Amino acid sequence: MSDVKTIAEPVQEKLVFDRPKSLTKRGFTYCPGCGHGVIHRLVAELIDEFGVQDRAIGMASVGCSVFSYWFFDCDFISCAHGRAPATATGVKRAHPDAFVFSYQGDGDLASIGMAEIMHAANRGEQITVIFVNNAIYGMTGGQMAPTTLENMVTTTSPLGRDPILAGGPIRMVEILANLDGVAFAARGSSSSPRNILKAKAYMKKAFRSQIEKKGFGIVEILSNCNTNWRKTPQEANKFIDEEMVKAFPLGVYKDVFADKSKK
Amino acid sequence: MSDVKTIAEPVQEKLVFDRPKSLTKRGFTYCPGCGHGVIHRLVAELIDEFGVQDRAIGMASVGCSVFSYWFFDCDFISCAHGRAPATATGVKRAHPDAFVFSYQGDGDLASIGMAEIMHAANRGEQITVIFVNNAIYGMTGGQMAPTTLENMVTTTSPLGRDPILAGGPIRMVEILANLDGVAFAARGSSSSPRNILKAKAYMKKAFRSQIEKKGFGIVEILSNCNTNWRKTPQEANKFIDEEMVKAFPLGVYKDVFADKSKK
Amino acid sequence: MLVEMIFAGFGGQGIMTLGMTLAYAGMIEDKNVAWIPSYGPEMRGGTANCNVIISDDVIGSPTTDTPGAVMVMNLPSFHKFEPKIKPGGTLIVNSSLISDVSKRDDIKSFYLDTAGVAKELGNLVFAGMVALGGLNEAMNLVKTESLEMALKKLLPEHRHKLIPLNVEALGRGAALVKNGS
Amino acid sequence: MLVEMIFAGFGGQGIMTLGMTLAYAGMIEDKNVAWIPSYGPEMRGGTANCNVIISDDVIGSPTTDTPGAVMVMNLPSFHKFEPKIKPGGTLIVNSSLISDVSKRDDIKSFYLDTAGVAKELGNLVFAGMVALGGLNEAMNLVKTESLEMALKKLLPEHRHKLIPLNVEALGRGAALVKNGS
Amino acid sequence: MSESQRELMKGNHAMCLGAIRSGARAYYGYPITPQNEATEYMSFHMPKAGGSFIQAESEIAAINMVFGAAAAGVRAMTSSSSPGISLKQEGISYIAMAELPCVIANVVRCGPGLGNIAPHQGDYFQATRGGGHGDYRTITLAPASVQEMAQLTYKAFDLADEYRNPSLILSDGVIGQMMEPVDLATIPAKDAPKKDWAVGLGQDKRERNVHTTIYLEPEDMAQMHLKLIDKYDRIRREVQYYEEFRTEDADILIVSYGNSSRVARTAIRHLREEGKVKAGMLRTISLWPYPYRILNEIASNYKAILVLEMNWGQMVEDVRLAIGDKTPIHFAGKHGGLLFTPAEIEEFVCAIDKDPNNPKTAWTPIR
Amino acid sequence: MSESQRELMKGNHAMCLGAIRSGARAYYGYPITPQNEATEYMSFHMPKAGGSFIQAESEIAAINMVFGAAAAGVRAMTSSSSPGISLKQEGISYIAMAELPCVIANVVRCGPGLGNIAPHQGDYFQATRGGGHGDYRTITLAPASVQEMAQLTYKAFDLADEYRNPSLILSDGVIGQMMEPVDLATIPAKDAPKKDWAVGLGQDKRERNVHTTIYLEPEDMAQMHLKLIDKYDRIRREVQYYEEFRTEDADILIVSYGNSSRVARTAIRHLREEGKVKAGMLRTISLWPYPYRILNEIASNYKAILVLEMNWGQMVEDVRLAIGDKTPIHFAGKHGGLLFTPAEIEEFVCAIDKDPNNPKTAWTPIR
Amino acid sequence: MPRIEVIKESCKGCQLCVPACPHGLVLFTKTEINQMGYYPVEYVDPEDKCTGCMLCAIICPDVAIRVYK
Amino acid sequence: MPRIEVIKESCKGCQLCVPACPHGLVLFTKTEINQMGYYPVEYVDPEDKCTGCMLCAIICPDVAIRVYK
Ligand SMILES: Cc1ncc(C[n+]2csc(CCOP(=O)(O)OP(=O)(O)O)c2C)c(N)n1
Ligand SMILES: Cc1ncc(C[n+]2csc(CCOP(=O)(O)OP(=O)(O)O)c2C)c(N)n1
Ligand code: SF4
Ligand code: SF4
Ligand code: SF4
Ligand code: SF4
Ligand code: SF4
Ligand code: SF4
Ligand SMILES: [Mg+2]
Ligand SMILES: [Mg+2]
Repeated sequence: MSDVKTIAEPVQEKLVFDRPKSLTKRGFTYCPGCGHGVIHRLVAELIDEFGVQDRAIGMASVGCSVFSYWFFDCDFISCAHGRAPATATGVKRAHPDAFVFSYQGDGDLASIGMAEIMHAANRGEQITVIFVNNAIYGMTGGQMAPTTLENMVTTTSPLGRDPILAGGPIRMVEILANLDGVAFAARGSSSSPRNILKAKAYMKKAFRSQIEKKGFGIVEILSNCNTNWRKTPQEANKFIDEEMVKAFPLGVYKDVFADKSKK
Repeated sequence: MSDVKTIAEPVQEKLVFDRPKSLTKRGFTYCPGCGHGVIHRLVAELIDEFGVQDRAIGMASVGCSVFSYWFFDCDFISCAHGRAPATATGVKRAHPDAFVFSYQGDGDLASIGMAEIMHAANRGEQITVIFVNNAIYGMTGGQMAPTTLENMVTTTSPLGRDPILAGGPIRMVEILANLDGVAFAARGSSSSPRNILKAKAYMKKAFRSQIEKKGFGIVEILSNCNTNWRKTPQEANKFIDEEMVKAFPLGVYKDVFADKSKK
Repeated sequence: MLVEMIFAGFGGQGIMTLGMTLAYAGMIEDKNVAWIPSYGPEMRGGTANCNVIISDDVIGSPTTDTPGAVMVMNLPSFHKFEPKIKPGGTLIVNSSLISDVSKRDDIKSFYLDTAGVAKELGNLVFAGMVALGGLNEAMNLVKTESLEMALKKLLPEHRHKLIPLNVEALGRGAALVKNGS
Repeated sequence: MLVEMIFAGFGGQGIMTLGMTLAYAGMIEDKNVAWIPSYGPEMRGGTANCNVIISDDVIGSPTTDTPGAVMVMNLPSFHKFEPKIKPGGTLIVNSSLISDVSKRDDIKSFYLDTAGVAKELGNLVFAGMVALGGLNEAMNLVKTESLEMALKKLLPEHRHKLIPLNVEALGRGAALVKNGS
Repeated sequence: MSESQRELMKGNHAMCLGAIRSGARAYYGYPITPQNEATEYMSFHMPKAGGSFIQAESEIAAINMVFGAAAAGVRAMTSSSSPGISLKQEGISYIAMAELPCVIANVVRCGPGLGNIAPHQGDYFQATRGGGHGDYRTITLAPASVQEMAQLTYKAFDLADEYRNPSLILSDGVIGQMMEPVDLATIPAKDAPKKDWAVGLGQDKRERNVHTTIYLEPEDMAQMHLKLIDKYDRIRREVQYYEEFRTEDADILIVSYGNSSRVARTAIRHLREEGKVKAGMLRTISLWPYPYRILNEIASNYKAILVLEMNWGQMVEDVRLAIGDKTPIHFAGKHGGLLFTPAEIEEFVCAIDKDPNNPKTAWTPIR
Repeated sequence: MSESQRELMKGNHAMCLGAIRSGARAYYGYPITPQNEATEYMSFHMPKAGGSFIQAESEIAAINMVFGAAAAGVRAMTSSSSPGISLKQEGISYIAMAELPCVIANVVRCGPGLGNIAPHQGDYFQATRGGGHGDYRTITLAPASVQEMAQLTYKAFDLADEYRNPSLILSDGVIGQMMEPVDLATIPAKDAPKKDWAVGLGQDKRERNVHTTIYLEPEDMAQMHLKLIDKYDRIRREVQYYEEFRTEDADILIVSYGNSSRVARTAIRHLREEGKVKAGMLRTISLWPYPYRILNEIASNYKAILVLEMNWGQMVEDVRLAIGDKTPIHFAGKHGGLLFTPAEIEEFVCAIDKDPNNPKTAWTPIR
Repeated sequence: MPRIEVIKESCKGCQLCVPACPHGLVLFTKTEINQMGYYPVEYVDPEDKCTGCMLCAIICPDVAIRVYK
Repeated sequence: MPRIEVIKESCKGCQLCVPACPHGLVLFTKTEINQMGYYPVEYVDPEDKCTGCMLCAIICPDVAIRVYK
């Protein structure tokens, strides 16, 4: 209903940052300050930007993000622990024009799901993997993950992760970048606005890999689990920047778009 | 019993090549010309040379070598398909002074057993892995393996392995060499006497890795499955030298002994 | 004797440990005891509560929907558990955080300013012990020495120096109940 | 009618296909048929054999220990299966490779120089068909046309030009039996 | 001579043919003897039919690919043999809970462990009681011939869709590898039904579809359980398949399925031809739901029941559940991957016929 | 006041304590709620006891590590909860076939699928019928208290060694996470027995030891089967554990186990205190072997039997197997991870007591 | 005029936005509790210093900040 | 004098040793069949050319060759 307008009409204010359309109205159930929220938003923004919401199908993994289908406003499957890449494969082969992504934690992807991620990548499945590495099993209460740093104390490495008995942190994108089926592989971080923007740029390429049918795309994002790290969110993000990146260097490990020498 | 000696006693003839002591008397049940036989002999020779027969414990995997415990004269466990590295871990932790090795095919190690080999390697288990890559599932009758070459015809890639749908051959030692727990990783071949001697030298280092407690050692050996490749043994070995090595370059990928800069 | 109790409050109020302390003390007195946590569906944040049972007989059901006593440390817990108390049962209310009052006349209710007492003892962490002291007094469950021994078992060595203050808190809580606050 | 047969020989003798051809021909004549392979424990090399059943009735057990007919193409198979034939049954022996002779007088035995005939037809591969022709004649199982149709179904297109020679081999085998060789 | 629609096929091939003709357009599997012919057949024929084939990295990956394809609305199948089926148990439990239709074929070999590749019936409990965790059931059909391999697989897809539940085909190495005629006319090619609950494209024109198996609140989960129980009860009433053979006038009733039922058929013919014992057979085709109703109805018509299984006694429990104390139950097992012989069965039947109530030979769970 | 040997412990901790005191020196596990306390406890205490702890990469790796440790002669254990136990099925089948002793603990959550982390009894069939492939059984003990978590785990290792067979501990989220006193005197620390069949060092002084599960020749495999069957029959005769509660004079017999049996105990007390019904209970402690003998013996003493399970009817089949048509069977299930309440049970019992033979309310497999 | 809006019911008081703002315009004042039981931050910008740089919004894990320009 | 010995009962006639010998001393003569049903190769060295280089033995998958020096 148009009302009588005041004479001095203000300059139209523009909403330049708001909740992306591809997120439902439901508030995240993550702990305050948890990186999952930021990463969810980035994924949703990209779904919006690429205009694929009506053909996006997400694979929730088992971890704190098990309920990510509560938050993403598109078709979803809640997969068995570690098996999201296999389930995504079944979906993508059925709907080659869908935008299929999995959202997986480090326990899910790098521990129990090692075989499935390696083989989906090697097959060059046209899917996009968002890999949230918080160096710990968040959902189950802070056990050691394959990505846990050396000497880091967790509930199952009470004296610190001993590399002699339990190995060291496993670097998934470096490993995956070796596989021919992988079009894009990079590692970003959710620890600061600057890193978040960079991570989003990486994710954008992983999206493009699928949409342009170049192959498998994965972005690992270092994320805080402030609760199980027993730190404040701010301390936790600082820990990412100061400690975690030493074991997990940020950057692009494979880029089908950059590497022009590749066919 | 000393007998009367002939006057012109001949120069004592020396047996310079014979069946190693660590092989049982049982003849191999492999197809004529199959690479498994050569590789068995090398393992047994090294067990003899290192003098570890009385503390060697082998893990048979599931594949044509499932009965390798018929041939190796030491304690053995016949493991579930793909899980030999996990079972080896259980054994080695129980007997840290034992010499524990797994003998695995490419289907076993690189397909179903991907997670177990990656994590045993990452933990730096003090075990030695003999990885027989014949680019096919021998035992089950010639299905595609993760190591099958592009366009190679198998019973489950009847039109040739299509890298778009099925991915390309997966290079395990390159991947494993990335992991900190790995002390030695190399790829040899059983296709010629020269390659066999080189392969043995590699295996020797993988033995040493364990015996000197440097960490996980793996040697991948390209091997023929002449039966399922539908070639004569000689053609099959030629195929290794001319085709297979292109996808699987021979050489050392990690060597804790060479790399002096490493601690 | 069979007493089924619910302890409820916020996540950070030490509810679980209070329940354990009581259960431990019961065990020390050779009673049958059971303690069982019940978190909300999301493990972190929100309310936490536990069931404690003390009995002369072998304990059957480890949980109860009709507790003989309830100790509530925050408002949502008050609303949730106050109606469930068995007729004749006991309600201990942390009046420092809960201003509501029970309207039931078939139960005995005690309103303890646990925070007030705790502050007097120098630290808010003692609030729970005050409530526990009150509950123990109201229900006549275990001896204070047993609770003290339980604390010795449950607290890590470096916190043993706090035990006297905890015992004091128990006593102050008991006193509040005895004096019918 | 219920005929249970065993075909046995070396791996490379085409035993499996011979059995399938007969089963297929039986099916063409609207009979109930079953074919079942039985490899040695090690799949490669060694002996191969299969069971073929042709019946007017629904077929029960797909295997048999007391076959009504046995066709043996090599010596180990002769030793293994000759004793199992049902009294009154039939034995077809590939005398080109087997010099032994059955001592049983409760069965009908035929010794066919399959290799000899096959060589006359220009190729040793026809030896099996000669034996099959003999078996079919001895047991009076199916029409030759049915076997020919079966071959059309079973052989890949590029080998169809060999069908006339195969049919000839069947006939030669039948003739050997008819002439009581 | 009728140029019929019959084809001589291997059981494993017939099964796959039945799947493709029923509209299956996704197959994900991993090689294992004695079902390799299935994976091999699918690697060629599934793409030819416009469907998707992947040799998965493992049985676990395969079942989870099926999970995805089923959620995407495609008729999807996986097959394996015993050890591989064990590995799929978690996935099957998920698919059952998500109420997604699919078909899982177990060409049973002889376990436990690696065992051997000979036929066996040792996976009956796993199939009928749900080897995975939680309270779920899978419709389980047991073909006894190559024709049935095609037909029951075809049917299994229909049942799976009708009830939104996984179906299992339980066969064995013999039935998988033998050749028999298949009447193609009985399995006309058709398109799979469209599923409006499937994930996929065009979400702007509908509500979004979500498939999950997690219900954190016990109250919500209980609702799901009641929904499942209700469905299972419906299936139990509606799906009880069996075949009677010479039961009309029999004194001894054999109960058997699959492979062993074929040998029993031969034995029954012999016994009757030789005028020894009037035996008959109830061959159970659906193993879950088990045909309890008919068995209970007819049990008292017989002097005794003989349960035949190639294991040490699994289905025999279902027979006892069905008939309680009505009729004495006897059991004959077969081990190691060996097949029953007709002669063995005949001997059992004769012995039982002589002394049907002998507590020494009768089967009982009580030790 | 006795300064007894009693300690207040969580069920999951008590279980691990029982394991270590029984001489277990290897634990391999993967986190999953509600058994995380076990893995966490072992990560600290197992190395302290001189044993080996690994957080495995998956449940599958864990069970195969246990396979190795057991073959190496060490008392070895893994624990998990429902979905993780499904993943272990192949491995369990291997270990059973290799006749190796070990203990597997399932702190059951509510399935199928991801379900939730509340207690449930839906894995009964999986545990007692062997969720893996082939004809094998695992000794299955169901603790109902924290004390029993310690004691039965301790016992499970002894049974495993005695019979060279895997043992299962079947508990649930409540029993795993509740605290009760444990009398440490009942589980004295001891050394595990030496095993001369184990792989290991010193092969120059003995025959080599080989553990395998493959027997390609059906005849050989059949020998193995007969050996296993013989062993299982021995176990079935020798291991039937149960507890009777107020059965002497009861009219209605409740049959239950674990968690539900505790609530039943409270209900029985109430019913008797209030003079309503004389109910009693047979609590089954060994679930495989099931205590068929006692149940069959006493069944006819009661007007009716009420089976209580937190599922939709699994153990009830064992009750039917035990007693056939002797006594009417009734069933009450509980779903979603909710616990029974005493009041509910009391209501059931009263209804049954009034009309024990009502075919409408009685349980039957027949639909 | 650039400005932000804190959606109080979405904010969990994690305070990551506080140091993110180059002008210190987001404050953890602990003045009110929202329905989830958290103290939402407050946007305090009396001098209209906000540049609409969005740094606060970008770091916010709960999409609790809207930015206007 | 270096020489080799072919263990006839171990040899599967795969013929890998034949081209391996630099002096052509191992021949696939198809003269006899062993118990496994294979034609074992024969060592034919009338001129004592064998150097004991072991190449034939190294390539042999069935340890069917012994080498003496
Ligand atoms: C088969 C199986 N094993 C174990 C679990 C228990 N589980 C749930 S989440 C989780 C780990 C999650 O860690 P991660 O993937 O790193 O996600 P985060 O919570 O840290 O985001 C585990 C082990 C399960 N649900 N299923
Ligand atoms: C769980 C399971 N899946 C599948 C099989 C069947 N299987 C036996 S061997 C084998 C593959 C062997 O291939 P590879 O490891 O390459 O060994 P090779 O025979 O080529 O030496 C498979 C799939 C099995 N035994 N167990
Ligand atoms: S537990 Fe860790 S990962 Fe999970 S929501 Fe909380 S902070 Fe995030
Ligand atoms: S099938 Fe292949 S791998 Fe197996 S024994 Fe024969 S040649 Fe060797
Ligand atoms: S938009 Fe920039 S300037 Fe404005 S409040 Fe946020 S961080 Fe501060
Ligand atoms: S970052 Fe978001 S959730 Fe955290 S305090 Fe700021 S506005 Fe609130
Ligand atoms: S040892 Fe050398 S020279 Fe002698 S036969 Fe062998 S390959 Fe020939
Ligand atoms: S390489 Fe060995 S097995 Fe092969 S032909 Fe020569 S001697 Fe015989
Ligand atoms: Mg994580
Ligand atoms: Mg291979």
